[in-house]
Amino acid sequence: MPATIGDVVKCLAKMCDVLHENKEYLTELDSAIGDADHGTNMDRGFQAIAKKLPDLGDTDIGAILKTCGMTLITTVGGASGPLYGTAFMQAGTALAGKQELEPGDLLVAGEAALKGILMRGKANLGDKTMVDAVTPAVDALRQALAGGAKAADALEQASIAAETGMKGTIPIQARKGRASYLGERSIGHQDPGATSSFLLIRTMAEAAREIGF
Amino acid sequence: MPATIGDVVKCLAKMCDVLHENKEYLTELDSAIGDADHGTNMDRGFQAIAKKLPDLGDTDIGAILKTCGMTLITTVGGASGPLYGTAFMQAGTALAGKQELEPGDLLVAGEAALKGILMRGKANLGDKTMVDAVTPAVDALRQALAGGAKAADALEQASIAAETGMKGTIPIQARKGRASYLGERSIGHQDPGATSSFLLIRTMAEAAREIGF
Amino acid sequence: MKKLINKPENVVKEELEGMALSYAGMIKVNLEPKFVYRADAPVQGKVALISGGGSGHEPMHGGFVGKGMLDAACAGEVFTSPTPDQMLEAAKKVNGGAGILYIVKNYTGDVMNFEMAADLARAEGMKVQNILIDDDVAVKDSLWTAGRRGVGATVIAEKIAGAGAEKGYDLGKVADLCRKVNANGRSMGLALTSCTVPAAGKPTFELGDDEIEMGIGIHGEPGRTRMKIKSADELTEMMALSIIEDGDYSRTVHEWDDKKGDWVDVTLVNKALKEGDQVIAFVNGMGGTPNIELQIIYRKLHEVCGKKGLKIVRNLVGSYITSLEMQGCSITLVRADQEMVELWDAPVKTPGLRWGI
Amino acid sequence: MKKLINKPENVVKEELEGMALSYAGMIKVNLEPKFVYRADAPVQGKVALISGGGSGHEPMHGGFVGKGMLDAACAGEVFTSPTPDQMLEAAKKVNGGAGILYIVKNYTGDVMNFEMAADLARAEGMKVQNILIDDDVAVKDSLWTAGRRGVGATVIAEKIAGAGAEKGYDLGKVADLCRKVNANGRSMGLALTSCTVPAAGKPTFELGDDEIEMGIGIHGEPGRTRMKIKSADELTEMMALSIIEDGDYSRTVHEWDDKKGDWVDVTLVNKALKEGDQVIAFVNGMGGTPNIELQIIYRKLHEVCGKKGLKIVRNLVGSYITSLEMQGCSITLVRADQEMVELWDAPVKTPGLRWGI
Ligand SMILES: Nc1ncnc2c1ncn2[C@@H]1O[C@H](COP(=O)(O)OP(=O)(O)O)[C@@H](O)[C@H]1O
Ligand SMILES: Nc1ncnc2c1ncn2[C@@H]1O[C@H](COP(=O)(O)OP(=O)(O)O)[C@@H](O)[C@H]1O
Ligand SMILES: [Mg+2]
Ligand SMILES: [Mg+2]
Ligand SMILES: [Mg+2]
Ligand SMILES: [Mg+2]
Repeated sequence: MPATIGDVVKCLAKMCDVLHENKEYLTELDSAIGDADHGTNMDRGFQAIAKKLPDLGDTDIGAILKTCGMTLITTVGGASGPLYGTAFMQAGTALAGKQELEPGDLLVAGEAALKGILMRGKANLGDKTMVDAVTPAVDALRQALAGGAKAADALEQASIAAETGMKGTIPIQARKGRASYLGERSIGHQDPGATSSFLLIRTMAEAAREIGF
Repeated sequence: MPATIGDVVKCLAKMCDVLHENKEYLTELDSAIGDADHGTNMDRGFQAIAKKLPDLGDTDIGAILKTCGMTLITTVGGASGPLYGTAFMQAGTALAGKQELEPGDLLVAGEAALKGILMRGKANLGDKTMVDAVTPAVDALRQALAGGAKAADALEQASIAAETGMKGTIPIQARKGRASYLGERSIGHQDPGATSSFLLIRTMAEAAREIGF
Repeated sequence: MKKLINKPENVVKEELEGMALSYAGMIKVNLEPKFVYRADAPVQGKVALISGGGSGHEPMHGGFVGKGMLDAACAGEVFTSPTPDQMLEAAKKVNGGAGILYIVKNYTGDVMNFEMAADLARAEGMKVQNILIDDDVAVKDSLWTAGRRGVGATVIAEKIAGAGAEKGYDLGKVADLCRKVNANGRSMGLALTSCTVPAAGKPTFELGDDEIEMGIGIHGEPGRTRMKIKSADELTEMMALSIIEDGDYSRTVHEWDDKKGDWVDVTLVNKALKEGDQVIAFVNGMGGTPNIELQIIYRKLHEVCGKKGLKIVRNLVGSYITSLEMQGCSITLVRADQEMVELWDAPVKTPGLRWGI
Repeated sequence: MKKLINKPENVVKEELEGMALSYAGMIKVNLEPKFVYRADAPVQGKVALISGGGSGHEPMHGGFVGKGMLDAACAGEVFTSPTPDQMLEAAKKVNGGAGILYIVKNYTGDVMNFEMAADLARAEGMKVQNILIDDDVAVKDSLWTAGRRGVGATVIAEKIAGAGAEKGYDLGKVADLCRKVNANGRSMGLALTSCTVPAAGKPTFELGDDEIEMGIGIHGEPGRTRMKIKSADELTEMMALSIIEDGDYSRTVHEWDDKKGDWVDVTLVNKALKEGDQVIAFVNGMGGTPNIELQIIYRKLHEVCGKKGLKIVRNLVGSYITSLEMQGCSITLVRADQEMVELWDAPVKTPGLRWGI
């Protein structure tokens, strides 16, 4: 069954809840190698999205995602605001006009989102950023879908890959973002942005499972 | 045996040592109800005196005490500087020209010192200040000398009275000096100035005993 | 104790050496004895304003030396009144022949030392007046205490009296002006943390994680009451109301009577603030308080004053009378007439306060 | 966490409301979206300087808005870069027709948000240049990191470029001037204590009683090394030498090429300081550091510069780029030619920096 606009809105609402629950956790990760605001930043942005969600039902999925992107860009700030904002904007552009989603649309959106993040932040894989979670997730999604998996299963694979990617940020040294100033002292800490990326992807997988996508 | 200039200088040197040893203690008392500097203040002044002592031998006792007073006035500052400075100045004036001291001279000097403190600080007995230690000490000295005691014994009595006076500052509320701002919260703390006064008087008693005055 | 210092006993000397270098052209520094003075002192024919007090309250007082404010400031050890010889030498250095005004914060040590200094300066033929600043409403009465402490009103008094002196007012008039600022000024402060006196090496007092000292002194003297912390708005309202609702305050001070040639007791009364008054409002940080918090406090103070019918005609927000690294703040309100406001606006060029030049 | 605030999420808004009241006449405040701008904006025909960044660094940047310095400053949440819409609206408000210079401290978030803002402003027909400030020598290389952070040189750049704009320099010339200050500026900082981000509620990091972070960032990012505290003289020398002995620093930055109509990568080189150079020396307090300590540091810095053959021609000592209540300091040296010194001396009238008017 394709995912409807309502399903997408429900999934976004879930993302808002999950980031709210993980606000302190993300900020704590950012205290260790950053400036102790990633949780507050993400929560501020997604709470702003949560406020807008009720009014978004009668547009299209592309427009909804663009609104989310614009909201993130204008409320989050910091590094994560433009990065996630651009990701959502690009995903929205990729899904312009859609009233419902087929599994393949997920990949289109995911690839666009990742491209947006890379274009904006110019990070490479292994720089200890959100890219380290999103890149393997998109790869896993691609592979799973190519293998004929249904959306929920493909997203499950993506979520597992994102988690692995996130954990993979622990032993490495940051080369982008604020954590890079720490040099070797950044080793041993999990990247906050990779963590929020994993949380968002896991939430998508859970939402897909619930709606039977 | 009357006390010589050398004895007076020795006694002053001992005072410098005693205040140096009690520097932290006096500052701690001042932390509780003042501004945490009484020990540092007294030590700074008496260390300045200590530096001058070697050169004071060939004047007279009055001049020596005046030099001490002037040194305290120009190095201590705060409330205790003018108070102790004036006390030494007045004692010095009272003993002007003396090459040696009879027991009775102690009383003359003590009364002059107390008068100086009262004139300068206008405190009353029971205001929780150094006056509460010095006043009973001078009274005890007067009584003991009137009863025919020798100097060391009379100073011993003065020291005991000063100690009692000092301890008597604990249960009362300050009405003069910085501690008075605390109102009832000053109750239960021993006055730092009364404590330094007691230490000086006890040192005099010990010095008198040692030199057989 | 973690501080950016060398030896505790050299803190004041090295600070003054730093100031001599960083503010060359504005001020000069004398090290033996210690005082800061205007680079162009003595200004002939001008009343010379001298203040001073313990160090640790920077920029007060050395940072207020310069055109339009103080002629000299005597720096004591940290939180310890300076000594009469400093005050005398400062007077000699800046004496322009029109007399000396010693501006003295009301603390036992400062009062005694400045009185001795005034006697010495007069013995050298100078005309001298001592004016006390005693504006801290945390100290309720003067009968049972050493009287109200001098805090925030000091900055306002030094600025306004300094402008008066610069304008050519004579000693009597400058002294009156200074007395007037004080008579119209009231302050209240609080602390979130203690400060640490360098020579003492540990915090003067300890506060719980949720406690503050209301009515703190600027030397880390504990306040009148220890209480649970509240929101900035609530604390601001408490401080503001304790100032605004404070009644008339009367006390006896020691002033020099030139005709009698002696010190006399004078009874002074500060009239309570009332609706319709115009005020200069001053929100002061204690040294460790971020500007961001001071602005939050000013915002609420403005509201409370408005509600109480006080009109803020000028303001000052920043850390001007500090207690080393203490976190906390104080509020000062000074009722100001037209002359005072004009003198407040007059140009001033000091390390700590500067406008118009 | 003990702070004089109300709700953490309202800190920035209430601070701006306080500033609007306390500095009325100098600045105005826009709350939706948040920025501070010159009371007399737009100044027709003048290049408009806009900066901004996370809050918590006060007086930077809002305190540097006014005649002779910034036209507008965008305030982000505490330690969080502001957003492109703030920067765009600020540009619209202060645009005097001669172009917009965005002065951007080199942090990933600031860089990305200001680039987006520049694109948006250009889409609205404005001429825009973004100049990066990246002066923090604590960050060694740019290949393995996000590049050197923008710290103390920001104040100097905003003052000097602001004076150039006030003098009528065109956008290209003001941008060159700003780039030049940065190319000649180097900074190094340390922290004795952590700060506490209001929304986080607890200190960003913990330090032992005898430890400091050398090479601290202004957002409480841990420094490069944690070490035992030393005397002020030793620490000052360490910081000063890490600046003075820093070699040429080269890196690639993104700048807008007006001819190409696109962003281009430009390689910039900061030449190492050398004997005989004239410098502006800036000792900055991190928010919780008493003035007295900053002067002790300046005293030693003066000596070290002297020994190394650097001549301090101007100085600034005070807390201008803070990290909330953090105790610590930073040193900035900017090699300055005659033009830069004259522009430094030019009148400035902002809440945080004022002279000559
Ligand atoms: N250049 C970049 N590319 C991709 N992600 C980045 C980049 N720089 C930083 N990030 C991500 O942003 C996260 C930090 O976000 P946040 O704390 O909200 O912003 P800031 O660092 O400005 O405080 C990092 O953990 C990292 O995953
Ligand atoms: N008016 C006064 N008369 C007599 N003694 C006083 C008076 N005021 C203060 N003192 C004494 O001075 C002591 C404090 O001295 P010190 O701490 O050196 O000065 P300060 O209070 O200026 O810091 C008090 O403990 C008290 O004994
Ligand atoms: Mg962060
Ligand atoms: Mg004391
Ligand atoms: Mg003292
Ligand atoms: Mg941030």
